This record gives sequence, structure tokens and C-alpha cells, in this order.
Amino acid sequence: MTATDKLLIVEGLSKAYPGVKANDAVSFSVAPGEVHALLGENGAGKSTLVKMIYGLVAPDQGRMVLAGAPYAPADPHAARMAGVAMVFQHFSLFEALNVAENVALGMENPPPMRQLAARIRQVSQTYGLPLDPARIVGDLSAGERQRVEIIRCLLQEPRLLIMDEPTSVLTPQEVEILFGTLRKLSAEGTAILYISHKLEEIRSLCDQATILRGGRVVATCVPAERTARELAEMMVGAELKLTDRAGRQAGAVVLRVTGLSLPPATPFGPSLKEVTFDLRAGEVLGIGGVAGNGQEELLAALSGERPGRPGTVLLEGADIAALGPNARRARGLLAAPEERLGHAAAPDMSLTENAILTGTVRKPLTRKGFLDMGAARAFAREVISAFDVRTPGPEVAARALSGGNLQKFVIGREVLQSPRVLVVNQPTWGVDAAASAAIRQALLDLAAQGAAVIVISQDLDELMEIADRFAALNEGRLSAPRPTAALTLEEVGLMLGGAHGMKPVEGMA
Amino acid sequence: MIRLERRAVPSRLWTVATPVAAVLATMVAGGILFAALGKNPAEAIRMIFWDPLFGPNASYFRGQLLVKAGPLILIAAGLAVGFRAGVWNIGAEGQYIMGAIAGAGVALAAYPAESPMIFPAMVLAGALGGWAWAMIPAVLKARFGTSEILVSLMMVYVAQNLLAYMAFGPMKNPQGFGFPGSRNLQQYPSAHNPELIAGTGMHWGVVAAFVAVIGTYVLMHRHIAGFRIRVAGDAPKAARFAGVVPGRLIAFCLGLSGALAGLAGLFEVAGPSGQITDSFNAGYGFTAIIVAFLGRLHPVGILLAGLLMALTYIGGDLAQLMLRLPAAAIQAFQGMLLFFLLGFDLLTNFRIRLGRARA
Amino acid sequence: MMIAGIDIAQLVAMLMVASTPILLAATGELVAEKAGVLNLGVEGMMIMGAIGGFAGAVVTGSPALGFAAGAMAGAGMALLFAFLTQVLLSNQVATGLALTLFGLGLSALLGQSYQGIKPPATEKLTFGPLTDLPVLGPVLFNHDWVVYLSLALVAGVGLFLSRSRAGLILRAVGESHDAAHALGYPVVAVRVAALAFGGALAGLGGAYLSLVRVPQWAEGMTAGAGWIALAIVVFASWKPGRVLIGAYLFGGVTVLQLRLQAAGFAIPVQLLSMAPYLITIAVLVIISARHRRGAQVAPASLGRVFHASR
Amino acid sequence: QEPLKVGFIYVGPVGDMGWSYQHDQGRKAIEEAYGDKVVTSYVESVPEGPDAERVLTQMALEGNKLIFATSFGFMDSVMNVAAKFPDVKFEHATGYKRADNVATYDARFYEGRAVQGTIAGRMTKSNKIGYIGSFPIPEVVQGINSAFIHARKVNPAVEMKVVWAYTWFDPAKEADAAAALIAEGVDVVLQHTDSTAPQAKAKEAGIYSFGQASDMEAFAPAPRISSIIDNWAPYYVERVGLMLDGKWASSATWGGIGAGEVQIGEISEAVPAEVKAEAEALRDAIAKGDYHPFTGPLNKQDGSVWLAEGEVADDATLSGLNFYVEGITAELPK
Ligand SMILES: Nc1ncnc2c1ncn2[C@@H]1O[C@H](COP(=O)(O)OP(=O)(O)OP(=O)(O)O)[C@@H](O)[C@H]1O
Ligand SMILES: Nc1ncnc2c1ncn2[C@@H]1O[C@H](COP(=O)(O)OP(=O)(O)OP(=O)(O)O)[C@@H](O)[C@H]1O
Ligand SMILES: [Mg+2]
Ligand SMILES: [Mg+2]
Repeated sequence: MTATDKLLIVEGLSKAYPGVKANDAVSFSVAPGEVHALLGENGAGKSTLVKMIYGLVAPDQGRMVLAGAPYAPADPHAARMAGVAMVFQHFSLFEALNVAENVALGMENPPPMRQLAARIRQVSQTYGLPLDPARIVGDLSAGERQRVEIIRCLLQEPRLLIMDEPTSVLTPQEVEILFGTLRKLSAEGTAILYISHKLEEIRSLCDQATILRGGRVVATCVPAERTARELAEMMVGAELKLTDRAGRQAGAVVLRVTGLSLPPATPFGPSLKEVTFDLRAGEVLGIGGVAGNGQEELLAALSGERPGRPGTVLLEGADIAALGPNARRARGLLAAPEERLGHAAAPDMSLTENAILTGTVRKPLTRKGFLDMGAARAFAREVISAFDVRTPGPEVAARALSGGNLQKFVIGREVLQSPRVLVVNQPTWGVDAAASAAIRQALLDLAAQGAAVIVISQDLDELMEIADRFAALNEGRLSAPRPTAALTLEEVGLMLGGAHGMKPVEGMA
Repeated sequence: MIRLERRAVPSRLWTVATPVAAVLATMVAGGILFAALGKNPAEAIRMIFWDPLFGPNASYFRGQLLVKAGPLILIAAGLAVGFRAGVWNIGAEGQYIMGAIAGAGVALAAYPAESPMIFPAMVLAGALGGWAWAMIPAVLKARFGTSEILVSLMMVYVAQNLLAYMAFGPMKNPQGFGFPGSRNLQQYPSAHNPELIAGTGMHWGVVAAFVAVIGTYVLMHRHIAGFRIRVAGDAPKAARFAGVVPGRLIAFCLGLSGALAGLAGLFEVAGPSGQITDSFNAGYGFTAIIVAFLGRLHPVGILLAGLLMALTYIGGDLAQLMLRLPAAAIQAFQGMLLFFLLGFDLLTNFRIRLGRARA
Repeated sequence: MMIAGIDIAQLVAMLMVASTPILLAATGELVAEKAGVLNLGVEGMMIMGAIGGFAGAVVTGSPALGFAAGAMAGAGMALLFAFLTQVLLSNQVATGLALTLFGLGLSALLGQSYQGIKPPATEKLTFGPLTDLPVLGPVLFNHDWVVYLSLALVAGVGLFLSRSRAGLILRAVGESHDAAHALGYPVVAVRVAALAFGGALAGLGGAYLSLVRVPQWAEGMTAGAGWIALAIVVFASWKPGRVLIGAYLFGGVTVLQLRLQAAGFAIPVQLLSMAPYLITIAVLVIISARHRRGAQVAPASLGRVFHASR
Repeated sequence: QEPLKVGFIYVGPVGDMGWSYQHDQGRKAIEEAYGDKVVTSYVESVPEGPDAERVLTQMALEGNKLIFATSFGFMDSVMNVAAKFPDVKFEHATGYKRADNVATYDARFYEGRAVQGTIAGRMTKSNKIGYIGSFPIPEVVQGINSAFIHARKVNPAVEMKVVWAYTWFDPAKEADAAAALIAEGVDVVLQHTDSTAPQAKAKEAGIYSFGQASDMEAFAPAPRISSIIDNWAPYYVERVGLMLDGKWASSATWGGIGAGEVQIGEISEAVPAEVKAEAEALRDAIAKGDYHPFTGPLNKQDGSVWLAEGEVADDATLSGLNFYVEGITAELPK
């Protein structure tokens, strides 16, 4: 192809932040109708690159050409005027505003509200992403929010659509719908820049891929021609280890949950309804389900953040339902919530302090209530080295870590406290392939040592890979767990879709 | 173009240097203001910052510095604990008043009996008075989610009316010829909070302020309880995850700051002030909020900020007296000082870069 | 209409005048808070508006120009606040308190030559025979233009926030400055504008005090009105219509207690003086108890510092 | 010879146009009277309590030999500081504690209120006069009683409405208080608070009012039909003179119209000539000492006898006055 066939040409784009070159002379191009993947580990510079294309970050060096004309957007308005639209990695939505208002904010010249509402209905139907324009975004599920972002872009009829990790919060069905939409757009001539850590998706969707490492372009390829493993190894620049799930034996029941119910925390939030299951030492229980079906609530109920009715949660025979998080930690029940920044870790505190956050109950990090900063620092260092957390040191604030690295720290912090039971929610959300593998391995190793692990995740592949038994959470109800080995994909789909009529049964051996 | 770049770790150098730079900048800007008013700026600045510390009558003023700074530091130390947890007690002024009323109430009820138990009882009552007043917003917040900012602020006005009622009614000095105001506790030995060492200005309230500084330092920076309080301010969800119960946190923070404000009121009414009058409260509760922030919510910072504030009050009065600077000019000058201190703080957390033009 | 010997229409007319300064200031503060900025310096902006408006009116002889000057003085103070909090990223609570301190001092300094002077009168609007209507006449058709302006501003701000694109952007900035920034909206510029508008209204409220309600310049004459305005914004759960209710309720209770005294009711006066505050707390508790399980009412980014690196 | 240094401490700003302003006028009169024989200085807006004590000490340390403390609430601070500086003379306004180096002074404002009450009683058409009180302290209660007694004297049908503002200075609240009284049908407003807000309200309503503390001529001829002016200059000039002559001694001074401490501001042309003459006659009688505003027969509010026919209230009772006279229907807050 000649340069003129290209929609977007990026030449030598560089951007430095204090201490890092986020992008270093990055060049690539995208043709109209092409679905182009940007691949790379956490912190490789993907988001920075697309933010420059969207006018949100000003490049230090380099130039861009869009549809044959020099392109240097001063801000996202200019980018949108030029036909570039973007779906962000972290939602850029306003929870207190309704869908139509959120869409209007992402458009350059939105029609009057009533007309806009009609168009949202119409376009969302055409693309199979139905949306009610009057609903408040704060009440929507993650998948529905994603739709709002996508509709917002589609209404602008962009020439180039940028999607930064759009599928990390979607169910398989939702992913299918999204891909249908993207293929349709691409057929209509829209170019798509697609960032994801889910390599199988990339292989099925993308025409071309540019691979970044440490801010530089290290390779380009046609993803369909490579295996996921090859892609991952190109990203990391080294060979990838496979997770090893050998050598585990289910032991005695350590956690018994019976009839656990929890009222919703917010008016439209999900409640837990009669959740019942058993968990044995040495096993990994995978809990799947579409986001917003009670995952957060289940974690809160198990971690002790929201105590329940007496008798509903028994740890090794003792009733712990009324106990708070620290009392449960003392007995060996640990947890790692989904939201790493703000829930599992305090953003402005150092890693040492974040080690104290949950570590003080089981580790001697305090003496008579007084902090032992030396011990805390040592524990933080231990987590950092054992889990290969890339950070200058334990004094760095949590917010300065990349998502994957912080996630490794959070999981590591709990694992190294030798829990009897560990509950994790979305352990590899937005985390790159290498780090995800490391986290999964750590969970498996923990189980191998005799601990019981609950993994709540929306990533079915992940659950199939590491879980011994699988249960689905649907509208706050948990289906009866079933061994993963004997499970077909169809059955899983059925369970996820709401195993109505399937009564929760006592856990199977 | 000027850009701000966030530092990964706050600069230690600038943490120390910004207050100094801010004070210097205030001297320049304030000097211009004073010159515009036709006063000698150098002399005015010297009166405000130098003379109270090292001038001819410094030995007296240094003691007064403690008297003035004591309540400010005592209140601010408590407020800062709450502020770090994201609990906004704006009503310390009311808690200060209630501490004074409760403490003085004990003394007036006991009058004229003399007993070594009276003063300790007053201290207890003062702390309880402030605590109880602060528990009103705390309970409403925990129970109904009512904004503690607003309720604690409204309670100041209620306390002020209650103070007037006390001064004109139940606590009026029966030997005061019908004039408002209670008996003077300075003349009631068992209830008096005297100067501990003559001429130093040191009284129990100042001692309490130092204890509060040390106590809150240990709590916030050495103890797990304070650690959890800081987490609550930084990330409320993470705090709950770490076992913090929001209702208890609110009650603790408001209760502590209320009790310390109440103590400040008690020591003031039993000591330097001496009596309950309708104008007994001189705005310490509000000024302490500024002191807390100037001290960056850190106990040691608060100690220094309280002393600096006190210095500008004392030096300001001196400048009025000697140079006929209007009180308003002093107030505007204090405002400037705060602006510069707050504005310069930027340098602690950010680096200023002269950015390149974009490519 | 008389209740317990008190003419209700007259009481309402009185409370409208008494409430106008806090209504104006609270409406302005609402706009600033909707944009995500907590400016506790309302008192300082009001008092600067009071002296600015007074001096402006006395110097020019025109109350209208005086009000304009008052609004400008308030806006100027707000811009100072904006510079500190939006550019230098200072803490909003502390900066607001400092702004109040500074405003009280500076206004006293500027006002020294305006003491004991009578300002030009702000005329009441006449509505001909309407003014003489029973009940409605004194309530609706017998005020100066600022009272009507304040009502128009409440309605205007309400419409602006709920209907206009600019209002939508302003709310978006207050809800999530990060998302607004990601979409390319100039967060700092929007906030500065909202602050300036809020300051202008606070200044207008201050000018109303010194030009109509009192009318006289005196040091410290706002006497806490700015704090009440702040309280009313929370009370109103950030809704313009409820700001009107809150301001009139507060003004009403204040006026009523004096009115009851004048009518000779033997009610303990201190208790009555506390009444506006206690009633405000009571209403607040009722509102928040109702909202307990409801959506977050405060703008989500309120008081948070925004810094975008490019 | 060194000039005599004289210090003043004010509770409010000198620009309050009321209490502190009038004391500062007195200070200026000293400078005018003695030229370079004196140097005066002042500190304004000093809160009562430890701040006052500190400022008084500052003044003494800086060499002031005569210090005027111009608010009641400074009383105990004055006593404390005076004990530490026996060579410095203190003058405390409106207080009752004295020492060898502490004198007290006050003004018989109730004498002026008597004149105002007379005019008010004559001017009212609705027979309702209003009084805005600051705080229920003896000085204010004296004023209310005196105004009422003399209004009744010239107009037996007169009624008085009292509103307590619980502030010396809050223009907005004073305006509201005036409006409340006006709504109650009052057509003459007296006040014992410091701002001109009530005058402005009175003007709006087309009724009469009296200035307070200073002349407030901006509001003359109507609604301000006269004023009661605090004039501290004669006293201050006299006391400084004694200091200069080395003859200062502690004393308790309670001057009134006769001593020039209380002045009746010009009675405006809105007041009919015969009323004006009547008021001026009363003023002159009080000034000469021929008449005391609290002369029996006077009953207390509850109907019990306070002063028998011809009996005159003694200063001790007056300075602690805590009841209304018969005829006032309002209740005195306790
Ligand atoms: N605003 C910023 N200030 C400082 N450093 C930044 C900033 N934004 C990004 N960086 C740094 O630039 C590098 C590239 O970050 P970027 O967000 O582009 O990575 P990414 O490839 O999108 O990662 P992920 O897969 O986690 O989304 C990282 O080292 C990151 O820490
Ligand atoms: N000021 C900063 N200093 C250091 N690291 C930063 C800073 N800001 C961001 N980072 C890091 O850079 C990475 C990217 O941050 P950023 O806020 O750009 O998020 P992102 O996920 O890349 O954005 P997007 O939502 O646009 O995909 C994160 O890992 C974050 O921790
Ligand atoms: Mg990214
Ligand atoms: Mg990222």
C-alpha cells in the first residue's frame, strides 16, 4: 500500500514522563477499514500513544497524518472534529448524569436532547446494543456503561475509532455483540485501533498488530498468523511459563456458607440471596458471572466488610458471620477486592503503608498497637521481590504503580500471610499476560499448600484454567458449584444465563 | 509555558523551605500594603515578626505567645485528626464555648467551697462539654448521614446563643450589680488555672496543647489507630476493608476534636479569660481550622503554625499601638500570609517546569 | 391574612427582603459547587461586595452601577481563590477560610472613608394598581428590582444547569473532573468561570446588604451571612429551587422571631435566636434521612484537587 | 519634658460610627486640647478577655501613663494589669471596680432617653413606640424605662414594644428588628444598638427614629428627628489635664447632660416647635439638676412601689437596674 491509502500515519511519536519514556519514536499506520491492535505489557505505552492521537496528551516529538493532511489535535474536540473517537480504558462517564447527557458530552454538536434520545435508541438498536437514554449511568452495569461509551462514539460516525481495553468488563455474549459491531463498522470503512490484553480476541478480530515494549515498537505482525503464546512472548521479550495446576488434593471443608443474604447497599445495587456453598482445603472454587450480579457484595460478605446474619458463615466450624474484617483475618480468612486503587490499596500511601493495611493482623507489624515500620518495610520488600512487583522501592505511593504491578502487590500481600481461605475478585483485570500468569500461578500454589481459594472472575478462560469447581452468580443467587473438568461450555453458558430452576445444592465432593 | 509536574515523593527541602519563602513573600507584599497606607514598611514588619520575639519587651510577649497559641494548637491538633480522616468538624468554636460553659458551671456550682478536686472536675466537665456538643453532629452523621460540616457550624450559633443566655442569666455574677458575666474564676483559687511559672505564660492549657501535639503525633504517625484514620481520609473503602467502622470513626474524630476544643475553652475560662461573658469566644475555633491546614495537618506543623498565627496577632496589636496601623490592615496582612503559605505549598508536591512548545 | 395577630403577607414581604442577600450568595455558591469547587470564602466575597457596591454607588450616584461594582468586587475575590486553588492547587477549605479573613480585613481598610454616609436609594419597582392588591400586592409587587433579579437568577441558574449545554458541561466537570478532562473539556477554565459567577452573586448579595437592606457601610456588616449561604447550599442538596426555599425559610424564621418579640409573645429570646439554626438542622436531618438510601446528592468531585499532566 | 503618653483600647473598630468611634473622637479632642504635650495611641477591635489584658500590658510597657479602657468587658483585665503597674493610671468606662490607679466613668444616657421619650410620646400617632434593645443589661434597661416614663408623661395612651437584638452591632438584624416593630404598628423607633440600619428602615416606612451614640445626621431631618450623642471629650480632656498637673486621683464619674457627656443632637424641623421647646426645657432642667428622670411616684412592672412621691432613684439601684416600670407590657428577659 502507498502512504496515501492510509487513514492515519504516526511517525516518530515520543512522550516522556518524569523518569520514563512512555513512547519512544513510535511509528505505525492504519488503513481505512482496518482493525489494528496495539499490544504490550502493562506500562508499555499503549494508552499514552492513543491519548496523543486523541489530543489528550501532547507529544514531545513526532508527527501524525490523518487522511493525507497533517494532524496535530490540540485537544479532544479537535480530534473529534477530525473524525477520531475513543473509548477509554477507565470509563470516562459521569455517574450522576443520565445516558443521553453522557452521550451529548462526548459529541461535538449534539442535537437537542429529545432528538438525541431518539437517535440513541435507534442507533443502539441497529447495533444490537439497546440502551435507555433516560437512565442514570450510576445505576448501569459495567457492560451497559461500555455501551454508552460505544454509542457515544458511533453517533459521531468516526473515521477512526480507538478502543482502550474495552472488553475487560464484558461477558462473553457482550464481547460477541461488540465484535459484531466492530466488524460492521470496519466493513463500512471505519478504522479501528484496538488495545486489549486478551490475545485470543485480538487474534479473531484484528487485521494487523503493533507490539510495544518499554515505549518502543518491537514488532508488527498479523495476529491471526500467530498463536496467543507467540504474541505474548513478543510482548514480554522472553519465554512464557505455563501455569501448573498439578498436585492438589481436596481436604476437609474449611468454609461453609449457608443461606447468606445481604440487602443491596445502593438503591439499584444487587442483593445476595441465600448464597450457599462449601469450600474445601486445597481447592480453588471459581465463581463466574456477569459484572454487577453480586460479585462485590459476595466479596464484602466474605471479607467481613458487611457482616451477615449469625450462622451464615462458618470458618472451620466457628460462626464468623458477625465478625469484621480484622477478626476474620485473625482466623485466616483473607480477601483481595476487585478495585485495586481505593479499595484494596490506598492510592496516596506508600507500599509499606499499604502492607500494613491488611498485614498487621497476621504479621507482627505492630507492637502493642504501635507501628513497627522496620518490620512493615521488610514485609513490603518481601512481597515486592516474591511477586516481581516493578517499583523503585517500598516508599513509592500505590498510585504511582501500574495496574498490573499493583495487582501483583495486592495479591502477594495476602498470599504471603499464609491464609486458610483466600477470596479474590477479578485478580487479573486489565493485567498483562505475564503478570496474569504469575498471579494465577500464585493462587494455584497457595491451594497446593493446602489453603482454600475462591476466585471471583468474569474471565471464563481464567476460571476454566485454574478452578476445580465452578459456580455462577446471577442476580445475587449462586448456582450449585460443579467440577470444571466435567463442564461443557454450553453448561457454563446456561449457568451464567441464570440457572433458574436450578436450586442451590450442597457442595459436591 | 509553565507546567506542573507531580513529584513521586514530596520534596523534603521544600517542606521546610516553603513556609520560610511564604513568610518572606508576605513581608514584601505586606510591606507594599503598609507603605500604601503611609507607614514605614520595614518598621511595621519588624513590629509584627521581630519585636514580640526579640524586641524590648520580648520577655513578656514570649509568654503571651504561648497564651495565645495554646488554645489554637490544642484545638487544631484535634481538628487535624478528623480532617485527615475526612471528618469535617467546622464547629470547634461551639465546642470551645460548651467546654467553657460546662467547666465554669462546675466551678460556679461548687463556689465558694475550696477543694483540690474542683479543678480536675472542671477539666473533666470541659472535655465532656466539648465532646457532647461534637457528638450531636457525629450522631446525626452516623445515623442519618447529615453533613457534619453544616451541623457542626450551625451548632456554633446555637452555642453562642446559649453562652449569651448563660452570661445574662443563670451564670450571671450575683455580686455583679446586674451586669452580665459570671464570677471571675481567677479569684476563686480552687477553680483558677494559674500561670504555672510566673511570667512565662505557661498554664495548664498550654501544657495540654503540648501534650495534644505529642499525643496526636504518636496516634497518627506511630499507632495503628491513627494509621487507620489516615487510610479513611485517603480511601474510605480501603479503610472499611482494613476494619474501620465508619460510624465509630466519625464518633471518635468528632469526639476527640470536640473534647480538645472543650478543654481549650475550659482552660481559657478558668485562666486567661477568667469568666463567662457573652463575648467570651474570640474565634479560636475558626482560626484553629486555618492553623490546622497551615500546619499541613501534622502535629509538629500545627505547633509551628499556631505560634506563627499567635505572633501575627501579638505583633499586629503592637504595630497598631506603635504605628497606628489600622486593625483592618493587620487582618488583610494575615490573610495574605495564609494565601502565600497555601500557594507556595505547591512546590512541596510539584515541580515547576518551563515546558517546551509542543512538537 | 392574620395569624396570632401577625400579618402573614407583610411577614412574607419582609422575609423576602431579609433573605435576598443569602439567596444571591447561596445561588452563586451552588454554581461553584456544582462545578466541583468548595469555596468557603463566601463571607469574604460578600463583604467585599458590600463595600464595593457601596463605594460604587456613592461615587457614581447610581445604585445600579453600585451593584455592578459589588458583583465585580465579589468576582475579583473569587478569582483570587480560583488562582490559588485551581492554578496553585491549594487546599480549598483552608483557602476559603483565608479568603474570608482577607476580605474582612481588606473591606474594612477600603471602607474607612465610607463610614456614616448614606447611599443613593434603590427604588422600588411600581406595578401600579397591582401593588395595592391585598396579600399579593405586598408579597409580589412591592419590591426593589434586586429582589426580582434574585428570583430570576435562581430560575435562570436552574434552567442553565438543567437545560443548557454549558450547564451540562459544568455539571460534568463537578461530577468527574477526570472524565471531563478526558473528553477534552477545560476543567480549570470551567471552574474558574463558575467561581467568578459565584463570587459575583456573593458580591451582589453583599451589595444588597449595604445598599438596600441596611443601607449603610459598616465593618463586618455581613455578620455571618456568608456562612448561612454555604449552609443553605447543602440544605438545598444542590438544587436551585431548594436554595430558594432554604433561604426564605431561614430568613423567615429570623424575621419571625423578631416579629414575635415585637408582638409581645413571652418566649425566651435566646431560644428564639437559636431557632433558625435548630430548624435548619432539623430540616437537614429529615432531608438526609430521606436521602440516606438515595443517590449521592453532592457533586462527586466537590472539593477535590484536579491536576492534569499533559 | 517628655510628652504624656495616653493609650486607648477599643472593643470595636474606630469606624463603627457608634461606641468606639465616639471614644476615638474623645481621643482626638485630647490631642487638640494639649497639642505636643500628649501623644495618644490606640488599639481597636480588641476582644474582651486575655487579648485585652495583653494589649493593656503592651500599652503600659510601651510607656503609656494614662490608659482608657472603653468597654465594660475590659473590667477584670484592667484590674489585673493595674495591679502590676501601680504607676500607670487606668480609666475604665462603665465598670464598677476601682483601685488607687483605676478610675471609672460612665454617662447617664437615661437622661437623654428621657428627652427622646418626651419627643416620641408627642410624635406618635399610633400611640405605639418601639425600642430596639441590645442586651438586657442595666444601662439598656435604664434607657427603656426612662424613655417609657417620659413618653407616658406626655401621652398616657402610649404603649411600648421592645425587641432584643442580642447584638450591639449587626446591621441586618437591627434592620429586621426595626421592620418587625414597624409591622407591629409602631411609628417611632428608639434604639440602643449601634448601626443606622433602623433609621433606614424607618425612612422606608415613613416614620420617625432617633440617632444613637453619634449624630447620624445623614438621616436628618426625618426619620432621624434627634439623637443621643455620647460625648466623651469633656471628660477625657479634664482627666488628661489632671494628669498633666499631677492631680489625677481615682474617682467614679457618672456624668450626664449637665457634664456634657450626653448630648441631645439637633432636634430637626420635623418636630413641631412646641414639642421641641418642651423637650429642650426637659433637657435643660435635667442639665441644671432641677429634675431627675427617675423621680417618684414610680411603680415596678408588677405594680409594687419603687419610688414614692418625690423620691429619686439612688445610683446604686440604677446601676443594677433589672426591672421594668409599670406600664411596660413586655417581659424583661432574665
Ligand atoms: N500522566 C503520567 N505521568 C507520569 N507517568 C505516566 C503518566 N501516564 C503514563 N505514565 C507512565 O508512562 C508509561 C506508559 O503508560 P501507559 O499508560 O501508556 O501504559 P499502557 O501500555 O497503557 O499500560 P496498561 O496496559 O496498564 O494500560 C508507564 O510507565 C506509566 O507509568
Ligand atoms: N502522575 C503520575 N505519576 C506517576 N505515574 C502515573 C502518574 N499518572 C499516572 N501514572 C501511571 O501511569 C499509568 C497510566 O496512567 P493513566 O492515568 O494514563 O491511565 P491509563 O490507564 O493509561 O489511561 P486510559 O484510561 O486513558 O487508558 C498508570 O499505571 C498510573 O499509575
Ligand atoms: Mg493503558
Ligand atoms: Mg493503564
